[in-house]
Amino acid sequence: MSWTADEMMTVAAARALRGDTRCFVGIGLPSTAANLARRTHAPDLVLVYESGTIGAKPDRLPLSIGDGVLAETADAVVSVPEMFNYWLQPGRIGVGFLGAAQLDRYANINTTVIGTDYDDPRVRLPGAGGAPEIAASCGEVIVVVRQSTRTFVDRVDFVTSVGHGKGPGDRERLGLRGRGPVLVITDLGVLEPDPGDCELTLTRLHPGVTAEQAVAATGWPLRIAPGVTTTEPPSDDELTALRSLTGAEEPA
Amino acid sequence: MSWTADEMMTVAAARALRGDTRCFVGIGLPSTAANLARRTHAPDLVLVYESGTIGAKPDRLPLSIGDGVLAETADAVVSVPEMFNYWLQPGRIGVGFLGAAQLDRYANINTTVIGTDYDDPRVRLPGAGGAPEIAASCGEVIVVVRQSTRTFVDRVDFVTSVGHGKGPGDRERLGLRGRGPVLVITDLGVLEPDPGDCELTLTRLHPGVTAEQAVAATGWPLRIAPGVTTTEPPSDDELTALRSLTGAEEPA
Amino acid sequence: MTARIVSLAEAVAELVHDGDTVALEGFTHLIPVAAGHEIIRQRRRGLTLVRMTPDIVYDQLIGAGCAAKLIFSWAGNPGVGSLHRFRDAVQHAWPVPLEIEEHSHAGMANRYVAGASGLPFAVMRGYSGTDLPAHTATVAPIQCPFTGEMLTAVPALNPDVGIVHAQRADRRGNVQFWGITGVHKEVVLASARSLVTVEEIVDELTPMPGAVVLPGWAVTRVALVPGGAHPSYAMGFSERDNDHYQAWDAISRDRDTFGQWLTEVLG
Amino acid sequence: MTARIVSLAEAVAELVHDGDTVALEGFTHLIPVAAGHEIIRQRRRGLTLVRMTPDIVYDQLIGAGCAAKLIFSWAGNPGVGSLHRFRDAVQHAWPVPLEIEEHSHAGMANRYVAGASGLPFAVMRGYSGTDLPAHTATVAPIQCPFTGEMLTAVPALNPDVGIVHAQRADRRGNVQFWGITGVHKEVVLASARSLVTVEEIVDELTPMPGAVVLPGWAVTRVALVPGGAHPSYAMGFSERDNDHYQAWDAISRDRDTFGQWLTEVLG
Repeated sequence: MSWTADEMMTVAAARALRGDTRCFVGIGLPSTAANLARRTHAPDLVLVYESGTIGAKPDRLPLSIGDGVLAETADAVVSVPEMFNYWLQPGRIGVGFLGAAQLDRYANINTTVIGTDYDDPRVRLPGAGGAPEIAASCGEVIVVVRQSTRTFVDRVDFVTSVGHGKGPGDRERLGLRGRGPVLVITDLGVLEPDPGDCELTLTRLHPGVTAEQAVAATGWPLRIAPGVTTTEPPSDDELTALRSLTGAEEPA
Repeated sequence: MSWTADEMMTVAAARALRGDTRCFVGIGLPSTAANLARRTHAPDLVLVYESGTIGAKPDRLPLSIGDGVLAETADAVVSVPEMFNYWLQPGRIGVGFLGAAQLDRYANINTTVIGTDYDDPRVRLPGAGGAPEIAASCGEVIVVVRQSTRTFVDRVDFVTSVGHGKGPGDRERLGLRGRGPVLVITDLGVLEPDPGDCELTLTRLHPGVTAEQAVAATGWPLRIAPGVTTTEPPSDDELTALRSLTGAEEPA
Repeated sequence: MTARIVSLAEAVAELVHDGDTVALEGFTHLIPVAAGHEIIRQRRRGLTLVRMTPDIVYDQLIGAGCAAKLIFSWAGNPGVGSLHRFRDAVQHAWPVPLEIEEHSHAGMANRYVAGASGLPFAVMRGYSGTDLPAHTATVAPIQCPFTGEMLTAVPALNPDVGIVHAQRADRRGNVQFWGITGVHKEVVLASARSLVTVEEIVDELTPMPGAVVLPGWAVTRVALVPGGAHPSYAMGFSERDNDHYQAWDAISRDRDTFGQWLTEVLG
Repeated sequence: MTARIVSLAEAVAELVHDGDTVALEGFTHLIPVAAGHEIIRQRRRGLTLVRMTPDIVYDQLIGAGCAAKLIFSWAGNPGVGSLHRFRDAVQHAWPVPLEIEEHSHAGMANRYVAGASGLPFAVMRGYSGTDLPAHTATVAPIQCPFTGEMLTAVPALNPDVGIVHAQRADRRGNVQFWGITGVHKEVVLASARSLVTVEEIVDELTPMPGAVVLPGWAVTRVALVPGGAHPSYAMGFSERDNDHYQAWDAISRDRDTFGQWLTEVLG
């Protein structure tokens, strides 16, 4: 079966979710990936949505984080204050999934404004939502985002959610208790923070993508890991499960 | 019908509850009085118990504040933190009913220890429970307590719950937002804080009780209001309703 | 007691005044959209609108010129994209300038909790290292008096009016809602006045799993507005109208098509 | 997953160690009395016991010499009178001295909330003007950074072990309880380890009005103990045994009659 770059990205994100992890899921790609993981290799994955649904088991992809199917299938539904205070803040959620409008080499994320004047922005984006505290408090964070120089920038215009700050030790200094972004999964490959200095480094390329393409899609001089590997292509099972979730056809 | 001093005290307390007030009810005499009020002149009285039951309508007197009948008949049951934080603390409850082991002339209440050495008390009492915040945050407080020199003392050994502190202005200085004790109802009569200096003053005597008896049962020189009145005796209806609640017989 | 139950038009006329701080809440579910339209119809101006997720009902209020300020944490069309009227107001001051006060979800939720609790502020872990505090006066550091640890304080939100939609009320004004309950309880308790629009009014509230009950004495006004959450939904009564959310993208993208929509609402 | 479900004796042996801070909660309802008796039988010593309303189960643990310290807000036999073993320990250090740390209900509830929230402290209105702060190191003033108002801070409670009783669990260890829920959720979430004793274990949890569900992954161990709350009760399964509470007064009043009771429990 053939597949699109977005499908590869979603499958790679789904594979990153293991066993009976609790996963804090935003809408869109993270939700697709988390639901795909639950349908394939991780049936015990616990989906937690910021609308207050814990252990939701949707049989179709919700359009919003508050669709009825999430509440109907959840183990527990709690108020939004309880979700943030009792469940997210103390570090009970293993993995947080985040998207980004801009991302820098330390995986700091901007979803607030494009343009450096906050009061007169070039583009006003939706804002923070749950992201700053997801980035702070989940055991670890996975960022899923399409790679381009518009998005992968040398410096984000606004730090909405902290990745690794300005480098090693910054998260500890800021009192952020989760480990922060451990994977950035794109339509081109996978980036991971360097264990030494935290700078995002390309560690995997999706099948058919070259390192040059990844470098060209990055707004800073992208480091390539010496042993960069190639992602295993999506299996037929993965693609079938994914398309039954999204209702997509096989690409022409 | 004849009646006991305790029955007079309970009836007087019940009468103090008006209309559709919300009343924070402790167990024992306050609960009896509040339930009597609901059965007689104040059917819309809302009973709030610190166990989290709002609008309980028990058909029998509960032994504890957490009896099943309270939850079964309540309009809403909330957690204990919610009861204190969302309902009591913001001043949503009009009347708080408190008892006392010791009480001074400013209606400060001790339910913690008898004896002036906290670490080596003569008698260890149960402690604060919900009382300090009930005394602080209810719109007003009614104290129900049998009158004796053991209880009505010149100086409480421990301030568990603040009445009027050391006098006028003290509640405001302490940041207490309710008006504090407005009535102290005993088996002998009723005391009210003087509008000028807040000192408890005898304003009513129950039928058959003399001012001398009230003075003799008070551990400080008790002021008698110039126009001290006599409490209306319990009506047959009140006594019948009370005894159907408590299961008591008419006294011999 | 039943004087508590009035028509939507009466409730908005009585409770919502020009210049008020007004919170319409509902986390995706039970959003009081009909009440928002009534505020537009009654042509309120200069409102400070408060809402965690200003979705299309706030896009409409902003586009209609009702709002002077927005206090929020995520302004988007959930699952669809941008709020075009909100963006136009922020980027081009159209139809009127819109001041913003921006928080995270956790911050907004805790601000409502403080408001409902009668406290002036709430303590949380949050905002640390982000650029939000530099642009928001309502975030401050606070130190734990026991451990010395630094945390974040946010001030209470106490709107003049809090409005939510719910599944039902009884004739005494006791309100019941279930499913995703969001910050419904907090916004009603934090607000000086409150309005709950409901799908139905019944003689007695049947207990339901997951249901929250607000006693009538804690609610200022109840209005019967079946379907009053559309295109949001009321679990047990309706489904979220996802097509409507998607259609809003085209309507709101352009000032003229929005203007046509507005004319229809104003009637 | 089902390894989560063990016997009461195994659970107490595994989770509760000498010197631990242990909270058995249940606000009148769903008190884990059988778990308390198992702690007595396993002869734990030097415990710091935490509980808002130390009722007869703590009178028993204190009389049996398990406790070195008690953190509490109201120590009485509800509706009956005093806790005689508690009084004997405080007034006469029998059978061993008992240190106390005393709060109000609102303070204890907020300390659990802070513990469940991963915060080092909570803010409240309370204690002002009372003699409690002078005798309790765990109360401190705190100032609102926005209004300047002075309020009260209390530190988080994070017991080593939190124990509650509940109506039921499913085979994956998801726990469900309803009726008066007290601080059940908070104590389980605030504690490093937790044990829930249940009336029954079912294949699937049927949704119930007013029910709280704790996902199995948030609970360390579940033990099947029908009647495990007696003389407290489990709504839907049993009634509060008020006679038993009244009978305890005579048993506990005297060291010798208490000693006979203890011999029977120890078996």
